[in-house]
Amino acid sequence: MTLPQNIKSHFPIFTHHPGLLYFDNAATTQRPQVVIEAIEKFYKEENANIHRGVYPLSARASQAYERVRAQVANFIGAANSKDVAFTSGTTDSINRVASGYLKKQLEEGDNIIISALAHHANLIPWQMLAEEKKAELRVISVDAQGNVDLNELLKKLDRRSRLLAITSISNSIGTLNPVAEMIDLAHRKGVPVLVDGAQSTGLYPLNVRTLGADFYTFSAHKMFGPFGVGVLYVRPRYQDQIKPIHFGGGMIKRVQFSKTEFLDFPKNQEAGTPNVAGVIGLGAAISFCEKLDQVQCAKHLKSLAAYAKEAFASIDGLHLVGQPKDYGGIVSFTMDQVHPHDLAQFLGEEGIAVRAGHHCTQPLLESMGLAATTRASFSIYNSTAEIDQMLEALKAIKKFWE
Amino acid sequence: MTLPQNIKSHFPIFTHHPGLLYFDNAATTQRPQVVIEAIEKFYKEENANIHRGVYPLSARASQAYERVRAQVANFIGAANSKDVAFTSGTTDSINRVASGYLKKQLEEGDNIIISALAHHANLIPWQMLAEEKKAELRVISVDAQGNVDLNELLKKLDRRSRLLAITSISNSIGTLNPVAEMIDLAHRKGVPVLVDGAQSTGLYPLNVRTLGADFYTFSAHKMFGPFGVGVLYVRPRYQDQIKPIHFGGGMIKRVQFSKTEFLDFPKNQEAGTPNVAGVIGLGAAISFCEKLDQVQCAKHLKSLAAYAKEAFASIDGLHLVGQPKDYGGIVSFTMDQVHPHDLAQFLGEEGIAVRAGHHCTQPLLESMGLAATTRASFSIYNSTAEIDQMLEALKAIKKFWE
Amino acid sequence: MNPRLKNLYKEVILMHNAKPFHFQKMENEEGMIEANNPLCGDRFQFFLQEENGRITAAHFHGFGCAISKASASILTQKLEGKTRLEAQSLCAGFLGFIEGENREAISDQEIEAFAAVDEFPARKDCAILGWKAINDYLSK
Amino acid sequence: MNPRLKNLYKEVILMHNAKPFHFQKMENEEGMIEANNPLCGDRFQFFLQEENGRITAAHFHGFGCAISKASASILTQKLEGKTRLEAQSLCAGFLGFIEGENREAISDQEIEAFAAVDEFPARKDCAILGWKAINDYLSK
Ligand SMILES: Cc1ncc(COP(=O)(O)O)c(C=O)c1O
Ligand SMILES: Cc1ncc(COP(=O)(O)O)c(C=O)c1O
Repeated sequence: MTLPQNIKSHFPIFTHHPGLLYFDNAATTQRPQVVIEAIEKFYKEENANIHRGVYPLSARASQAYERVRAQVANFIGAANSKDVAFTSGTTDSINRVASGYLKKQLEEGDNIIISALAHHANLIPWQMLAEEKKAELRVISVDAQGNVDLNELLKKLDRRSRLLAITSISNSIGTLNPVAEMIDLAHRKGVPVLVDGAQSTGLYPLNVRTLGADFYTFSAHKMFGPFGVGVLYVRPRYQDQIKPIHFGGGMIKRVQFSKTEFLDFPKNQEAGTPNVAGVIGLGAAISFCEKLDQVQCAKHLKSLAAYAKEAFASIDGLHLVGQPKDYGGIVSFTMDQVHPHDLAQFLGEEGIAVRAGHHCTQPLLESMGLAATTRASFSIYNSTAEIDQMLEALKAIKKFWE
Repeated sequence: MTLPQNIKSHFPIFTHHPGLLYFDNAATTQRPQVVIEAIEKFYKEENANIHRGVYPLSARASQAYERVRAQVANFIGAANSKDVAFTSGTTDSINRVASGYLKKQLEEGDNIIISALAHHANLIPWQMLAEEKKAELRVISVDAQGNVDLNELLKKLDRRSRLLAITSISNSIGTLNPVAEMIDLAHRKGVPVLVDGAQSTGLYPLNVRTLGADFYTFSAHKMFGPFGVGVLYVRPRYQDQIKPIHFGGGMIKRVQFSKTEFLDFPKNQEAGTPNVAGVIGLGAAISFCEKLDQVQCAKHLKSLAAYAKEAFASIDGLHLVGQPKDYGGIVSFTMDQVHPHDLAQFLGEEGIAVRAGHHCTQPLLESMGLAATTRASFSIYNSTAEIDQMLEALKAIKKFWE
Repeated sequence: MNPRLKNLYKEVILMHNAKPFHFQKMENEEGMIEANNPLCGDRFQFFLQEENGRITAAHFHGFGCAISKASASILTQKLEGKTRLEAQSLCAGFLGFIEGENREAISDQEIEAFAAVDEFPARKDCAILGWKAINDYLSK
Repeated sequence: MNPRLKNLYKEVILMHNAKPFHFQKMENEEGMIEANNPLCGDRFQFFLQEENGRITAAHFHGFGCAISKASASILTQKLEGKTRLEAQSLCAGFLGFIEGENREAISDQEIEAFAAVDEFPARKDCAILGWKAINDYLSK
């Protein structure tokens, strides 16, 4: 399946809403039939808790759960399924690295480096930690087009840098970052790197090992999988150093009232009953993505964004926000006289789903003098014909507000 | 619906496995059709992220999500939907109280009180915190029958007690604790109480306000809802004191690179994209439970346990583990010469799903000189006829191993 | 235009959005009241001048959608001349109105324009943004 | 009895479970090796006596299911008389066997009995409990 014409037919939402132009994929994608069915089938035919149940349903559920771990590892290019922990999402994954790993490493006077493109999930955890530890949060700024400045990164990296946390694709303005180069720069100074892959995983080529990521995080719900499941990949050399921050069943070697010994990564990250059905759903989503050609998908998304940028910019008074050199399928803009929310409301009434707001990147927008934008974000089921429709809607809205 | 005869027909798993005797409800219950359908329908027809999307799908998803919050509040007897935060499960909820609330309160020399019945999720978080803060973890022991000793509780409570953390029903040996009395004793000394309601919520009468719980936690998956969703109720007077321990989108008032202001409880607990479909599923599970008569359900579970205890104890060499005065639908036992795992394996092959192990209560079992038990835990779809079948299977197994 | 939308974006709202009343940043920082919708980043500042328990002048400034801006404009206009108690009752009345209460009792055309948010619950927060902030301020 | 179960609980396993080889707690604490399955609470201690790089005696003790106990018993029996290197190769061979490797090459009836865990993957951990611990110990 390399972007077949009938891709939309795999997604039941479009059967129920034939007119829907779904351009809010950066917030969450739609789910294909195979993912919905996998979850349904699990609950109807295979449901049981895992954790060493010996009766057949539980034994099979445990196996299926671990099979998805291996599948994830293989999909992202990890060497071993043991490198992959299941979490409840990107936000959860990043917070675990902040509180479970970096907190123990960080001393007064150290610094953490992020970029101005950071989603709040890849900003606030570091900010809170820096504050607690009297460390410094260094922010690599972006230029007027929305590109990060590698020279600035180089200047900010020093002996006291303890982590570089970056984003594969800005969910707010679409910048596709030179992640491999950034990792290379950091590694030369011995600084580990966390990559927030929320916006790219699934539809972009990925191999965490050739990329060199030390920590890699993403959410199932942004790659056709269910809500409530995420992944934290940790490079083997850091696995001993990431401690659990949540405690409960399923993660222990031995518990006494006086002390507890924990299992190793990744099991030590999975306290409590895991989201078994969610993990099964993630497995189905990965199977779906495995059938796609990621090089093709990335191209498709970029070409949709390029097409939309050109089309929308033709409207007088419409301003693209961010014109980065390289980008994913995300276009942010403002329109004179029309607040982004009003714009999104008008588009919504036309069956066009876009998001308005700060997209959890408030400081980035503030640095651009903005409080909010309207954002269209594309996925594999979107087309230039849909963008044409949105263009017409934008023109009509502009007319109304004039 | 007060335990109608056809209750099993609501649960598709029994259609697919007509012979299944599912006695592992303490680990996770089965899901009724209405819950599975609610999730499926959401993904097929209503799927969108929440957080202030203005287009119709997102606006409706946001409303549905908040409606479940109100439904939960009403179901557990909270005054206001603002008293309820969604988490990923009981384990998550308890950890939030430990790291987000108690950590700030606890000083060297203070103490935290738990009971020996505690599930690891209601033990390790307090143990780790006590260790970090040089505080004391006090454990109320249980008598040979598995009852907690209220006199001991009274003795352990003192001026330095900062929290009492208790369990409504022991998932391991079934003890139904006198939670209201225990809360009363603690409150008289000004000590707040966390109730782990994982094993009772849904099928037992509950009103958190008349109960007086200061923190109340439970998991959707143990009350017919989906995996990956839980609830943390916090009594209004403590809401200002429970700080977020996870940071990300959706929980902020304002973010700058230099500092962040957070929203109030419960929003400050819900960083990142929530498990929207999971919360919708929890709503359907609560609707299902609302149609049940909780007094009846509690009676039914107790009578099943009483029946099973009498039946199983009639087997020579079979020993009930725990004979508490009051109990839920949980029966734990050992059989001479047969290890609990082997026993569970044999039962499993007969289509009888029971769990073997320490049930995440390792110190409790150790104090009874045991490493593991076999446990049968009942729900509304189980019957005495099923228990009769299990009795026959147990007899056959005993014979084989002699 | 879609009739549902037309109902939401009534003339009165569009007008107040385009030409908001006393839309101006003021100096008196101590009397400034922030109204802030964290989810969308909208933010207004209100500046009240009070004399003998009566609001003698009201201004506002900031950034927000048409619904929140128009509603802030109408609020500002109505605040002028009111005592604190009257202002509180005004705000409480509006907040109730948005929640669907007392619909018959209100016969103010400008306020009635906001009844349309019933159909757009996601926009309720926009409609009440300023009113809630002023109400909280006056209740303190 | 169900034939699948019969296949898992073969005569040889039941026998070793009922009458385990050298099932005895020993004094030599320094030579003690712990094997521990955290998920079920099963735990064995192995006690090896070594002389000139050769295991002269092996004992074990503890609590575990029939599969893990029988497999520990067979392991203990086989360890005696082996050099460290031979013992390591023995363990590695068994661990591989359980994962489905080299099935034809092995013609030891006691080891072959464990092929049945293929059908009960949840019990693989039981079968390898002791072998993995000894292998880890010898590899250090
Ligand atoms: C009494 C009790 N507390 C806490 C938990 C933990 O719940 P969860 O695994 O859903 O987080 C469980 C279930 O495993 C339980 O039975
Ligand atoms: C770049 C980026 N990082 C992190 C996140 C947070 O992901 P989640 O909300 O699934 O935890 C998102 C999505 O909101 C995102 O777009």
